[in-house]
Amino acid sequence: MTLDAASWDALTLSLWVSVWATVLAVPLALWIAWLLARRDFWGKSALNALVHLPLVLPPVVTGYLLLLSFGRTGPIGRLLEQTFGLVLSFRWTGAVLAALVMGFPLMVRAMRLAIEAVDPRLEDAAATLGAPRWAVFARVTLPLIAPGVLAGAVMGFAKAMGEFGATITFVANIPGQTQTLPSAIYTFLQIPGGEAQAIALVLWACVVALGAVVMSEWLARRVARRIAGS
Amino acid sequence: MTLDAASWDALTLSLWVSVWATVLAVPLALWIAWLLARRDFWGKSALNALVHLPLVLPPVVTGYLLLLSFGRTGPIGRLLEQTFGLVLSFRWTGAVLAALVMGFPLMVRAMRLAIEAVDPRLEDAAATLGAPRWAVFARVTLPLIAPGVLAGAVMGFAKAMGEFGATITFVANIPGQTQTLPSAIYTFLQIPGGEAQAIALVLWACVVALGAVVMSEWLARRVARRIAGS
Amino acid sequence: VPARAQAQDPVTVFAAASLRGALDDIARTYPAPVVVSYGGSGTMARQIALGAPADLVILASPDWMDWLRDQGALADRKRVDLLRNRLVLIGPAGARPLPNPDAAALLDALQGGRLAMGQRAAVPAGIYARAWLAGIGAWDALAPHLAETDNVRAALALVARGEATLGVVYATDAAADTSVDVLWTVPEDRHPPIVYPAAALSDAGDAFLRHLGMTDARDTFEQHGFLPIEPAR
Amino acid sequence: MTLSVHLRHRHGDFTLDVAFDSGPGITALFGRSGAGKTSVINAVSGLLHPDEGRVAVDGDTLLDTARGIDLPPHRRRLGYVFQDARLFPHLDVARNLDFGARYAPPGAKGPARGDVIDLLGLSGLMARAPATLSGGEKQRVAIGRALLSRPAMLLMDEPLASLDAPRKQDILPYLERLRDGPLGLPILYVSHALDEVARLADHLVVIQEGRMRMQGLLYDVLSDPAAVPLLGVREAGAVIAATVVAHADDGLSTLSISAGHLELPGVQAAPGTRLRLRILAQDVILSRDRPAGLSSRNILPVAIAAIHSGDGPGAAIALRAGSDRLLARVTSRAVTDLGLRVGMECFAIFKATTVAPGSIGR
Amino acid sequence: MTLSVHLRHRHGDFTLDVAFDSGPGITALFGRSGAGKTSVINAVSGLLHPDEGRVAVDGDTLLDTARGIDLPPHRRRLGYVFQDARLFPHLDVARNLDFGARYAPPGAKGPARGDVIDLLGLSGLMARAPATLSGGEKQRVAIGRALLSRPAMLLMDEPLASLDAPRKQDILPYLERLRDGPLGLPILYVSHALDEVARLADHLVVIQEGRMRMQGLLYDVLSDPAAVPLLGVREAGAVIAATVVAHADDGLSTLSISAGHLELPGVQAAPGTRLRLRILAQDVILSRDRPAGLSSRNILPVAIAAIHSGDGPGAAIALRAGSDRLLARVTSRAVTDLGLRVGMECFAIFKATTVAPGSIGR
Ligand SMILES: Nc1ncnc2c1ncn2[C@@H]1O[C@H](COP(=O)(O)OP(=O)(O)OP(=O)(O)O)[C@@H](O)[C@H]1O
Ligand SMILES: Nc1ncnc2c1ncn2[C@@H]1O[C@H](COP(=O)(O)OP(=O)(O)OP(=O)(O)O)[C@@H](O)[C@H]1O
Ligand SMILES: [Mg+2]
Ligand SMILES: [Mg+2]
Repeated sequence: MTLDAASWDALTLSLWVSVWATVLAVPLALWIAWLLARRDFWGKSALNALVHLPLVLPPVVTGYLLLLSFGRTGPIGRLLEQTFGLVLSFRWTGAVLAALVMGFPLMVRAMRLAIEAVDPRLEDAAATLGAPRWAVFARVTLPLIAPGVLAGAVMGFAKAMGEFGATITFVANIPGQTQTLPSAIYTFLQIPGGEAQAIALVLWACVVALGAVVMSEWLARRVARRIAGS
Repeated sequence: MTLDAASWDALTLSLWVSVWATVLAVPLALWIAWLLARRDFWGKSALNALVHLPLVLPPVVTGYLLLLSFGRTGPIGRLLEQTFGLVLSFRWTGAVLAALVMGFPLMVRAMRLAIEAVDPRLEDAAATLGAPRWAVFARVTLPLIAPGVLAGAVMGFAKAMGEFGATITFVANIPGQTQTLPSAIYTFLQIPGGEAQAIALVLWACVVALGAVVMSEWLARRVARRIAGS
Repeated sequence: VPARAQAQDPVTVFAAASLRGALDDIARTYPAPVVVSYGGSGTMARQIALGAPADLVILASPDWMDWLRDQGALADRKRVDLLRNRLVLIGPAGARPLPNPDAAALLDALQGGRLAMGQRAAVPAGIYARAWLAGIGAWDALAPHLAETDNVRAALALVARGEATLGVVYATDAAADTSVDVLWTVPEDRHPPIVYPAAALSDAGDAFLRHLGMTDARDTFEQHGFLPIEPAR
Repeated sequence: MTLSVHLRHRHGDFTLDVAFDSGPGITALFGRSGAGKTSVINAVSGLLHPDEGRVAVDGDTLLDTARGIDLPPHRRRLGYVFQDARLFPHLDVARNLDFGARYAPPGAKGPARGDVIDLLGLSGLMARAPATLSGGEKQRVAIGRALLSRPAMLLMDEPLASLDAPRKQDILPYLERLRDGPLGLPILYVSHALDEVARLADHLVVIQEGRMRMQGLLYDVLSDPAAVPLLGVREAGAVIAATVVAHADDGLSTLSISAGHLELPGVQAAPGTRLRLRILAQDVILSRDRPAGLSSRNILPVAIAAIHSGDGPGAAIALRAGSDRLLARVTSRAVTDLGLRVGMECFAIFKATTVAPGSIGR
Repeated sequence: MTLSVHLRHRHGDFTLDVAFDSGPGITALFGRSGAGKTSVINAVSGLLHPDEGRVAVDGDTLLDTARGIDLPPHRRRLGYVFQDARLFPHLDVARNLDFGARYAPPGAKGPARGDVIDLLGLSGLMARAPATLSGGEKQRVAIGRALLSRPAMLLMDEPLASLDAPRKQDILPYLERLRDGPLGLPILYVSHALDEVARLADHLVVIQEGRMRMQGLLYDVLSDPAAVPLLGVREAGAVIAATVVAHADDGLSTLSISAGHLELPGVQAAPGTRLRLRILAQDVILSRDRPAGLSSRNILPVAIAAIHSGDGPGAAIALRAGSDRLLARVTSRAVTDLGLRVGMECFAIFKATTVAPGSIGR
């Protein structure tokens, strides 16, 4: 399982991208999940459908849509570049966006299920104790849904580690810049005799992502044990 | 959005495959989710990791692993063929397997979160009323997790509609047999000027999968309303 | 970004995935740093059209290069046909050679199995395979027995794993895999020429493209089974 | 029916160590908040697996940690009314009620569905979702659900705490009828309300901080002076047996006890029935001479058997009335003023109306 | 403090239509299971948004559907003790208790944390998870949690139903002290236990099937004969005002009422304090002549103001004792035998010990 420098770059880049995608997506996913679980508003169905879109579409299509809208010449891409100087296409930042978008439906679902399982009567109780709405969320809802948030984050992270189609379409496969682990695996599979290195990379991907899964389980179990009081 | 005959075939095949994958996966996912949520056993972490694997691996790798184990010459594939006469490679059945495997982590997660949110004291109450364990599951747990099961099923279905990499690697792209909607879309995208047809197919994919999402929402809302009693 | 520091701006090449082995070897000998982004021709062509930061693009499909030209993405830059490749019919290791097969011979050799190849319309190798089969009047008979994949390597894997009985792939792919044997090499006149067109998009790309035309590079390509095309100077 | 319970279990700092054997009828588990009542009933139902213990109902061993026996809850046939109602939120009231019926063994006896619904006043609620019920309504449905599962024994954990007095007065006699009727349904009843316990229980088990402090027949425990600190002074009082003699037109019934006759209002039982009367110590007035011209119609000649003066301003006077024992609580000043002493004969006065229907049981 | 509540709301078949205005102190909401008590308190707290209504505390409008005012619960500063405890399962007892402290306005007054913990006996539970608490322990934590949020008013929905009698006796006086002390904390108190209500409440609101049936000062409602059917005959009784005169060494205290003096045990208040006594109708015995030699020390000369005979075997006798009114419940047979009639002068006897500490309030 020793890796050459390029593969090592791909592994660290994938980690970096996945962590960023997870960290950025969690709050947003939490907000959307909360909206979908607890609010009624015009366009809710549309929002829900939009969130599911990356699941339904072949990843390549999602990547292409990202390229069309967030690319340098795309409407959002141009806006981002002009206002924040932020360029996404063919940069690691774009890989973050692709991973984020692809993992988003998984995160939102997990978090939404968790929010729907919270007894709203506990939130009511917190409100009668004087807690304003955000405090109710932060001090009651959030700790109660922690296992769901964690589950969503881990699914998002795992998905980010495995994301290929959208990423390679949106940011290509530039070693050291946008070549993530799955892209590197793909490239190895394209040349005769590349399987051995591909397998080493696959094993690394498993170690990292499954490590995250196991760790999150352990955390969730601790939370559950605290609630059960033993 | 009119489709040529081949695209139409791809659409109906994708629907067929996705429905089968969902129907077959739900009971299995439910069982695994229940094991992970409620039981403690040796190898639980390994099972949990295994379930997450298709999320972590690039789809092509998953497809390749399927080929290695479920192909005609693979150990499981050979067994299936000898004992049940069931051939998966290059058949729609293989596409079902690929879609099922890829959607499995999503289903298990949603169902597991739902099961973990069920108050075990209600299950205790059912047991004291004489219900054996399976009846407790069927009459108390299952109805209470219905929204989660539905959510999982819909995510699995949506994923099945969008699955590409594993399917094409495992069962290739045989029009009328294994050419699913994403394969067809991919094909169009690889032809200069094929975008128009690709877009038509993408729209169809959206219509079908998002229709399923919206329908499941509506069902889940009905269940929730019944529990709330209004 | 955890990327290693680059001494100077690297040359960025977008290249068809099947070129990886050869191109990586050549890039190592280039005095300036080179990064190569490998991918499918269609995907890369679109990326270039949408402003990908490539200095040089090498595709596996002249059609996509034409498309790029039509998009105006090449501007007035030079386009060259860099390499050629051969199409081969493969079978499992040890299979009997099948020279100059017709439809009946192919069907016979398939023994009810499938012929793996790239997607007939989407993957360049598939397009060439279809041209060959159509040319010998075998297309209609074989069409129901195909297993088409999204890239040639997957077709090769199907044959290597024994899932498909025969396959049509590039000679470069078949050469390196010991679990398959080449049953026949399709003559070059039976399909449109298999060329890898390249176009420089910047001066740095131009320089690297020139490097690819030098003898050392051509030797390397040849070692990997490609047939270099004499650059039109 | 016999119920035999021996348990030892630790949760954190709390140790449960309880052993009792009781006969047929209703066994009450009485104790303060946190005493361990719910833990005991959970262990009997099979929901708590104690560290060590044995539970047997009618000779059938449900649990025996020493022999590795631990029947799962659904095979114990114990209808459990939980302290929190635990209705199934996805089922309407009717479906909650009918949940257990199908698991009862074919010939199992049980109360009729219609009777249970009428008694508990559920007929208007049948199509309602549990989330829309009030606290008391939920508890009533929970009682009905347990009854309709045709259990061999009923476990009730403070089932009436959330019910109003009139509703309690409807349900208590019904529980008595279940116990006494053809079903002979034994009940393990947890309560911290001694009036309920005194009315219902045949057997009383008092637990305190996880330990069993007293157990025995209700009559014996309640008239045991040692029980007074456990039960609380205000709840002290004797339970005596009486026989219905006759009913008069004005609604008063005559009952005979060993020391004479009493007149009580609102007694429903037929002449000849043996009843149980609870006479709280604080409801008894003592008089040196037989008083005349009082509205109170129940005046019994008694002899003072013992005088216990506590630290407070009150004194507990044990009285012998025929072969029964009564308890009276008077002020120490009254003891002095009236010159009360052991052996003295005097009269006990208590109003007919002071014996609450809730304190009359069989 | 004034509380003004006007509500109209429908849930399904059930219609709530309640309006009352009450003064400072404790307002009790009394009614049977399903009467709508929780609905009222929910509307006051802001958790239920009624179809129509107005709620004002001390002139501050919390809700006015007509004017589109509906303050969110967290801005109402009402500490709510729920019928189900609703502790936060992820927080230990200490953190549950401290949850609300930080939201109280800077200068808000409230009871000291240590006092609350001691009173409720929570010190041993501070590190425990709610899931490990017994039913009564949960409820005690819930009471503490509401108190420590320093609310401007307390809403309590059957807070003591799951507590044992001794614990209730600890908490009731504490609630009185909160009301009377420097905090002057008003309380809206839901109960179906009239003894709690009679002890605590200043104002009583009786609701039945969603409608307000009676409301007013506790003294007035309880001595209103029309209230008897609403409250239940066994709970009928007068509440009268008394002043503490002196405490004797033997633990008896002398209290003066308009008709004379009473001797009661266990009175804690200082001489001069005005107290409230509840004397249940069924605890009063009438005598034509002043009796002698009785252990009961409280014998008051009274005049019969009215005699209400119901359909049962009992009769309610309204008595005038000085400027106070008493109620006595006797058998019809006693009415005949003693020749009781309106205007007749006689004596009312009740034992000193029969006035429960729980029925003495300020
Ligand atoms: N998991 C646990 N860890 C620590 N202590 C526990 C645990 N479970 C229960 N206890 C303690 O055991 C004691 C008995 O609890 P139980 O629920 O049996 O009391 P109870 O008599 O039913 O009280 P209540 O009348 O208040 O319902 C309580 O003091 C409770 O705090
Ligand atoms: N969503 C609803 N749909 C129909 N009826 C409802 C709904 N919510 C409450 N009710 C009814 O309103 C009535 C009042 O309920 P509420 O909870 O206020 O009663 P309560 O006086 O607190 O009773 P308890 O003492 O039993 O707690 C009940 O009869 C209840 O069944
Ligand atoms: Mg309990
Ligand atoms: Mg209520």
